[in-house]
Amino acid sequence: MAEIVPLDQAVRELVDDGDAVALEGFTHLIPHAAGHELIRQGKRRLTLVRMTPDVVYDQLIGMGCAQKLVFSWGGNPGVGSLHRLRDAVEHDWPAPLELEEHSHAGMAAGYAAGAANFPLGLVRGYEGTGLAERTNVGWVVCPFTGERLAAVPAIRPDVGVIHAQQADARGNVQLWGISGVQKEVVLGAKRSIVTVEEIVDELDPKPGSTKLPAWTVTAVCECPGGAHPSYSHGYYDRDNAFYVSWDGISRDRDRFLAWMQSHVLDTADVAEYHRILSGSEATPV
Amino acid sequence: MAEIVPLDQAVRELVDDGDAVALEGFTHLIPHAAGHELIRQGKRRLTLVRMTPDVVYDQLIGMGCAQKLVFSWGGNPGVGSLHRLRDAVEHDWPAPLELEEHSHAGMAAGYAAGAANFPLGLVRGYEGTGLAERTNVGWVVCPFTGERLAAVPAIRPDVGVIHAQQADARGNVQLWGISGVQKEVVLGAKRSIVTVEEIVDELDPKPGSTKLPAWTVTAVCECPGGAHPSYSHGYYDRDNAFYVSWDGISRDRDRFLAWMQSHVLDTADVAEYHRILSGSEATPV
Amino acid sequence: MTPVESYTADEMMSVAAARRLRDGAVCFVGIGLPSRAANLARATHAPDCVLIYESGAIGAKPRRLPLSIGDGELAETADTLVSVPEIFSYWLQGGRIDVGFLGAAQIDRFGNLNSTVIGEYEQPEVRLPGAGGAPEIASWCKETFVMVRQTPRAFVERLDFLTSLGRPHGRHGGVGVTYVVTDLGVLEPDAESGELTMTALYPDVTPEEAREATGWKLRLA
Amino acid sequence: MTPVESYTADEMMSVAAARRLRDGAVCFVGIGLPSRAANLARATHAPDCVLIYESGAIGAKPRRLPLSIGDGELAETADTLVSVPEIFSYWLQGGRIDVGFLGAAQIDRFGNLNSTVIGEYEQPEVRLPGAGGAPEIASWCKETFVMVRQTPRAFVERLDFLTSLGRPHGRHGGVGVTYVVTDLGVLEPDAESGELTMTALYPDVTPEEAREATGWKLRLA
Repeated sequence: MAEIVPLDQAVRELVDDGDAVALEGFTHLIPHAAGHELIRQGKRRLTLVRMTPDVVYDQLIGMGCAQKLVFSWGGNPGVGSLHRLRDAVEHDWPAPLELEEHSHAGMAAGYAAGAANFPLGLVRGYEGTGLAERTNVGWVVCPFTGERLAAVPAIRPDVGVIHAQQADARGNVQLWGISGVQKEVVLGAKRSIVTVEEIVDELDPKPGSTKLPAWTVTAVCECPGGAHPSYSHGYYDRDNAFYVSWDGISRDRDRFLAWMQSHVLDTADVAEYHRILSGSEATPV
Repeated sequence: MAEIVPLDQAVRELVDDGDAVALEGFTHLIPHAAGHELIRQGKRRLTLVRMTPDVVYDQLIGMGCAQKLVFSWGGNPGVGSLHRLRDAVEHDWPAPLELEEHSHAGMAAGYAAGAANFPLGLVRGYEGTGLAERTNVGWVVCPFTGERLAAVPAIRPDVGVIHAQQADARGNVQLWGISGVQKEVVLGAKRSIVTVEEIVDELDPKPGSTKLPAWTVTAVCECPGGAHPSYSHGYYDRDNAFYVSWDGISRDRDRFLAWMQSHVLDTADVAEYHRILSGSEATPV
Repeated sequence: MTPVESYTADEMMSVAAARRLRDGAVCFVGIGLPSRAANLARATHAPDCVLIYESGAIGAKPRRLPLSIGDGELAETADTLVSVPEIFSYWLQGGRIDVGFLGAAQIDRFGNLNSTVIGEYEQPEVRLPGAGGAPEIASWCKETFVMVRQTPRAFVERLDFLTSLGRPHGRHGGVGVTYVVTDLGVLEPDAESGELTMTALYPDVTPEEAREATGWKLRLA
Repeated sequence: MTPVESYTADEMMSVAAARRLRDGAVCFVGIGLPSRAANLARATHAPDCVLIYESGAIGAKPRRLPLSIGDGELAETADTLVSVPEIFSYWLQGGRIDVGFLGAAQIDRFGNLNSTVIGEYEQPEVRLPGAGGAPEIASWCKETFVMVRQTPRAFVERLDFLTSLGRPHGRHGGVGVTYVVTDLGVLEPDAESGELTMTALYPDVTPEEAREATGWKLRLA
């Protein structure tokens, strides 16, 4: 049954050094506040899992939290490269980064398999591509048609982390808008942290919403603005200007470190992060 | 792109003798009006596919439309046996009925595989049961763990038939409440018929609704009351008394035939069916 | 207070099963006795039981007993509704269910169940409804309660068809059948042999009655 | 009316791709040029184009060009939103998409694409974003349009990494790349050999310019 706790407590109690941690949110509801807390607490040797490692993983990788990245597309959407990710892969800075990469379809099948407690997910793909040689993929033969299908391993991280719009006082979670693999990563993980915009008395049903019963979640943490620079449908928009400015901040190691110091390490929580941010260069709106 | 046509036309143009036809609706939104139209048009040698062949398939089987049944649970829910189904299996009346039976999990995996254009679905089950010997099941070995998993063939019927609450004038479909495998059977079928309670100008978003874009559907037919004795969430309740009375009607071959004659063969459409029904013994409310 | 003078077999079975549900248990519930038992538990000592119906209703809190697993009442009171492929993959095979309920036409001494046919498969005397959710409920719920009336026709030496496993342990997620609740009492598997053993008899039921109602040589604990 | 005096390469590429979309086509659209091209088609000759974004937005009708595939504008204007596992299984691998759009860092003469690395995989000169949706878009859309600027660095004799297939025919659902829209013109696969051949050049672009921009011996139809 979900416990409602402060984010720093949830991260301290649920994430260990060396864990496989998946912060999910497909362009929407990306749990940035939780990523920042992992950085503040100096978590190390993490296997970071995420379909689209964007700014949040650029930060974690640049701050030395990651040992391995499992992913399918690593870029700054609509902007360009993730400079910290590239620096780690191309120049081992601040540390070497092991890669396991899939297609989106492969990652999605792996998450669905994880939620269903299956050891593998299937993809009609990979065959003939370079991915088939470079990644963790196997093959099964259909007993009915003889077709060879690609198998990807189920994704069952130690900790699944998502952001959502609402939880109620018992810890039932509701999210709406683009839902990504939010349900799958929580159901497939051994432990889970859900940060939310607000805790309400009663969830009011929203069209197209996804609900996670309290008994499927380990910790719920109230973090208004916790998806920034991503967005929370119905709460605030995507901070496109931030994504653009991240290109400059992250391109240079020193500038990156200075930014992380002032915005993350020197702030106590998501509220302070937003206070600092509102006075900074990062969002020249 | 969906065409909005009368039900009799849709059935005439889209269903051929010998087709595999799946009428779905898991206790809710069961397309009875479409089943009646199949009977009126005297369709023959159908392979009937359905997780829970209840009253609608009892009628089709008793009227000699079926050659084979693919299913997972065949009973009159909360009441008892399906007497026409039993008579066909136990006494070949009115004709022998070939069976392919699965578990619910197997059928659900088969429908999901059909929708995804996969040749097989996976189940962690069947092993050690009598089903494994009696049904169309294969095996695959997980390349990561060595576990043997059951494979069920994808369900890709010639015609998928469902009932839904609403379509708009372009043929976009919306259903809500218990959604069963409604989406999967339409997406997995070569052709599809969707009967609806009403055609509205604009679909208003409902919490938890499933939508099928017009371009995924072949025919949409307005059939108010077309799920009776099943129900349409938000329109009318399940006619529990009818399910109870069906036990008596269906137990005797002659009484069954007389009922089908007066309620289905002698009625032109779902509106006439409801007029006859309101004066008959079938619903002693 | 009036003393309870009499009760039906169904009532007794519902009470006996309900009492064995711990509060907070996540239950996979079918219609009929299981639904009655789980809702009784929810109304008494186990208000936080989570009821999941195979129609996709998760956390249903029906105010009256539903007549079908797809009753609108279940949809309206559920915490969330999911599709049928999802309920059987993410939820049932996902290993999230504590207690599954099953009925059957036949049960053997190891809790294997038959709900498929009486007689030969190809030429059945009685064609039963079939497997439904039973095989995966039996294999993937952490434990299974069986509710069935105790008669020599039902409690058999040898099943006509093996629909679901009584002891899937190791192979799948659950330990299998932990209680068989009948109209005479309750059976539990012996810790060593796994054989179903009568561990409780209702008031006024004799061991002899239980033995006569059982198609194998019944042991009483 | 003022004559159009100049245009950017991006504008020309968007127009060239948009013109090749038939009305009613179901398109799997990425951000940037593909989104611009598909929305241009929808605003002009192909109002019934169906736009599907890999974030799960089906039938999106954005009123302004989205900056990310998960833009709230897409969610708000979509006919329906589905989960990411569903978009890649029921919709993309389901074979429901007519036209997929792809970009890449490298393309070879058969339309194979590289969006993974420049240089050796283990010691890359440039680590690119990776596969994303590309492998299954290339294999499962009925046809694929590639949009990429024509330079010798991009149009290469040999890819550093094969991320997605140019000609998956037979093996999977689609025929593969049918148009490569560049800033110089359009290439199409030769009917017999499958080799990409320049079938259109924009005004003022010479065959010589196209040949110089291509890392293999380019043929012009």
